[in-house]
Amino acid sequence: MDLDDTNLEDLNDSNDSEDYVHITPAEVLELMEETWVNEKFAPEILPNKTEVVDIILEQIKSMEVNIKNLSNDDFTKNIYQLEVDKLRFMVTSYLRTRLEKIESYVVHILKEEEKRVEKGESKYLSEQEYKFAQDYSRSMDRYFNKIMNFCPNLTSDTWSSKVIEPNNNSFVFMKSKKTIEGLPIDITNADSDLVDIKSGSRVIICYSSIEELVKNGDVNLI
Amino acid sequence: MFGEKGYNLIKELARSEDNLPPYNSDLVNEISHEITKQFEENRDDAQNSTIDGSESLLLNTIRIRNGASKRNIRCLMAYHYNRLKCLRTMRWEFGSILPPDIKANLSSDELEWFSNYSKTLVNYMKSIGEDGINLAVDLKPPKALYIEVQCLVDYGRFELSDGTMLLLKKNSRHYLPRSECEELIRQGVFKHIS
Amino acid sequence: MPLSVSYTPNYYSLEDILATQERIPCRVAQTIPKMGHLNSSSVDVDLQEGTVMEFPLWLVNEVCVSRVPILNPDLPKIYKESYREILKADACAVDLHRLNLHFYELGSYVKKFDKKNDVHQSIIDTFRSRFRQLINLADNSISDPMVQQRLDTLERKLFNDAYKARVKLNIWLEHSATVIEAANMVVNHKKRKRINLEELL
Amino acid sequence: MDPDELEFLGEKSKIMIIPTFNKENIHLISGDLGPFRASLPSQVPLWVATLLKKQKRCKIIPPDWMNVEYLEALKEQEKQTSGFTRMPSDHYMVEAKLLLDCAPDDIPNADEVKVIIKDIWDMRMSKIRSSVTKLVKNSDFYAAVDNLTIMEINSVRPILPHALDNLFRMKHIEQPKPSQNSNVSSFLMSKRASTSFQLSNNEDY
Repeated sequence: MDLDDTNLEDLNDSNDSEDYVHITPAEVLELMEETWVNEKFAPEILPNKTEVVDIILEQIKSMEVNIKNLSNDDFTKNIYQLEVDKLRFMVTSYLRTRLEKIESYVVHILKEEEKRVEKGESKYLSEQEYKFAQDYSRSMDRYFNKIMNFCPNLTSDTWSSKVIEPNNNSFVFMKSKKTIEGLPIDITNADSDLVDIKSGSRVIICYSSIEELVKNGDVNLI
Repeated sequence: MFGEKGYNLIKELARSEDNLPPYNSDLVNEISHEITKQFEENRDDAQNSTIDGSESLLLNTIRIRNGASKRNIRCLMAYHYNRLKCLRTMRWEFGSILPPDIKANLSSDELEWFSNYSKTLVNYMKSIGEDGINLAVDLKPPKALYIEVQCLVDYGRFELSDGTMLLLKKNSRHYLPRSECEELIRQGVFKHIS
Repeated sequence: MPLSVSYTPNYYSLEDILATQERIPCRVAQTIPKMGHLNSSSVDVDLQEGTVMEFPLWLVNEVCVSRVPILNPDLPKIYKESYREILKADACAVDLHRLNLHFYELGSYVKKFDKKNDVHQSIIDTFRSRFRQLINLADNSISDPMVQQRLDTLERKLFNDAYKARVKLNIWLEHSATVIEAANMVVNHKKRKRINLEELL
Repeated sequence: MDPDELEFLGEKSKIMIIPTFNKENIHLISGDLGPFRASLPSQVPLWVATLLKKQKRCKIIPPDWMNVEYLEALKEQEKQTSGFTRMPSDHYMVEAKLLLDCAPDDIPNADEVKVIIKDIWDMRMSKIRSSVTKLVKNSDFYAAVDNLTIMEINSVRPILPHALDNLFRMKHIEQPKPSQNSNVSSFLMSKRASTSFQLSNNEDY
């Protein structure tokens, strides 16, 4: 039952190909796990990792084909199946968490995406999530227009003008992958205390202080 | 005092937690009328306040009413928004078909929103990967492939994905693939026995 | 499955709407024509300058920020010095729930009416002093209803979330396998149905 | 996170087993296992070990630290220090729970091991509770938690982060300014930001 390594080409060919020169399925799995846990604990939506999700889904798919071909008498069939189920749980849990964030902060997220596009940056949402966000936002818009149409002059109190934002000043636990020096613990305060965090160290800290470090992979939320 | 009706509307919703009370169209309409009235009164007073060109005290009146109608609008918006949030959770917990007694508590606009949400969600799930993925299952980390369940209702016939047909009777026990009964457990048809 | 977030008020938040409904003692700074009906103890058409009465916080917030305020708000008495002293002496002994359901939220709003700026520190200190009690309550799963009843809304939410997490952890520690459960709403729906049926009998 | 999700994370810890079967490699997505030769030790993820054990296809070799002697020493160390001892595994509770549950026959003095681990856990829990209380009392918006395992960290969730969230918020809600020199000159200014009553005649007020 050999795995099809060509599945990994997607990842290798993606824009930052230097980051992914040679990556095994096991390493993709590690990435998926980090991505899942980060998303669980980050107050805001993080940049999508569609390429990782897609590889996992492909791996699941090809593994399921293989499993079908195994005899029911082969006790390893259970092991293969359980691994597939575990992966599917991780992927769906990750996608569900993102959907909840998208729904909760849809207006804010779409506005941020617009800014990113203007600046030529890549979107945080995957293509499918972006479509979902737009559909969801439109249906909210339609609904609130109906509710509030008794008074046509109330033009400024619309659904999309009352933005709910995630609280990025939420406290999170993190583990550092490298040594970080001079990190302000309260970015709202210009005279904030600065801290050094050693590689491998675990701390509780305000998310807004480490937002960028989470996104560029220097720290993991735990 | 201004804003009492809006307050009552919100209190009614806040008290009920995840149980959605009947859509209170009477109170919603009363508040809508209050807003329209406040708007009209303010428009009239605004015209009168400029006749003599001085800083009329009527501007105070307008400011108070303006504040009151903003409050009313906020209560209306929050009432409707939080009901939708609850409906959203219901889609995940009951599935796309709601129990009739819950449906009876919804407005027609809410029912429409619910079916739209359902559609949006299904479209999204279909669009993932090559074959789509069902996000309504695999809610917990899997521990075993087969689990024992007890049927809590007379459900009737139930077909497994391999074609096996089961008759689900109240109190009957079954040993089934976890993936095939998770949704029925969530919906209260089965009870998972550890 | 909901996101685990702490309370952060927003436009749609029921909690914030309830908190801003609390009444604030004010002195009317300028006569407000046609608004005499707001003062139930007067039959005047206009609300006269100098009238002292209570207004809901949301209205005060609307009209007291400008250069020429219409209302001059005062601190609600529970945030005044005599109460602050009681909280300072032994915050844990105070029944915050009775003082005000939204003690911290209301306090965070009205502190701007406090010229001396003592309320700001007082509510923070109160929260900090009472936290020990909160965590013990949630952890020991002792159900002292007396202590629980003395929590304000913010503390109550913290307690409830912590308590739920603690119960989950204890179940995990004590039982060999976790079972898949029916959805919350489904369970509650069934319970309510049962109640309704019983009512009919 | 729910404890069963942390268990999920801990289940990939590697465990030594002695299989009772012969089998060539198992090619999992997470990596190859085996080949398995009956009575020759082999390393597998914890979840595979428990699955095989339940099917009576292997014996478990307990992790190095899962014995009375080591744990007694660890417990003593935990008692002596006011801080937190470094635990032998980031998933010690998950490993202990799953292995003691499915393979008590493979772990010498399993009952005693269970009790000591519970003692250590309880001791650490009570230390954690007092550190958390102190942290909030001091309003410290930063703390190192180096020697806490992820299950232990999760035990103070959500209460610790949420308490700090609220404290942080209370601290940062705008403080009163010395003089209320608001630049909002009239309610008409609020027209843009809020309900518009279209008082066009009064724009100059």
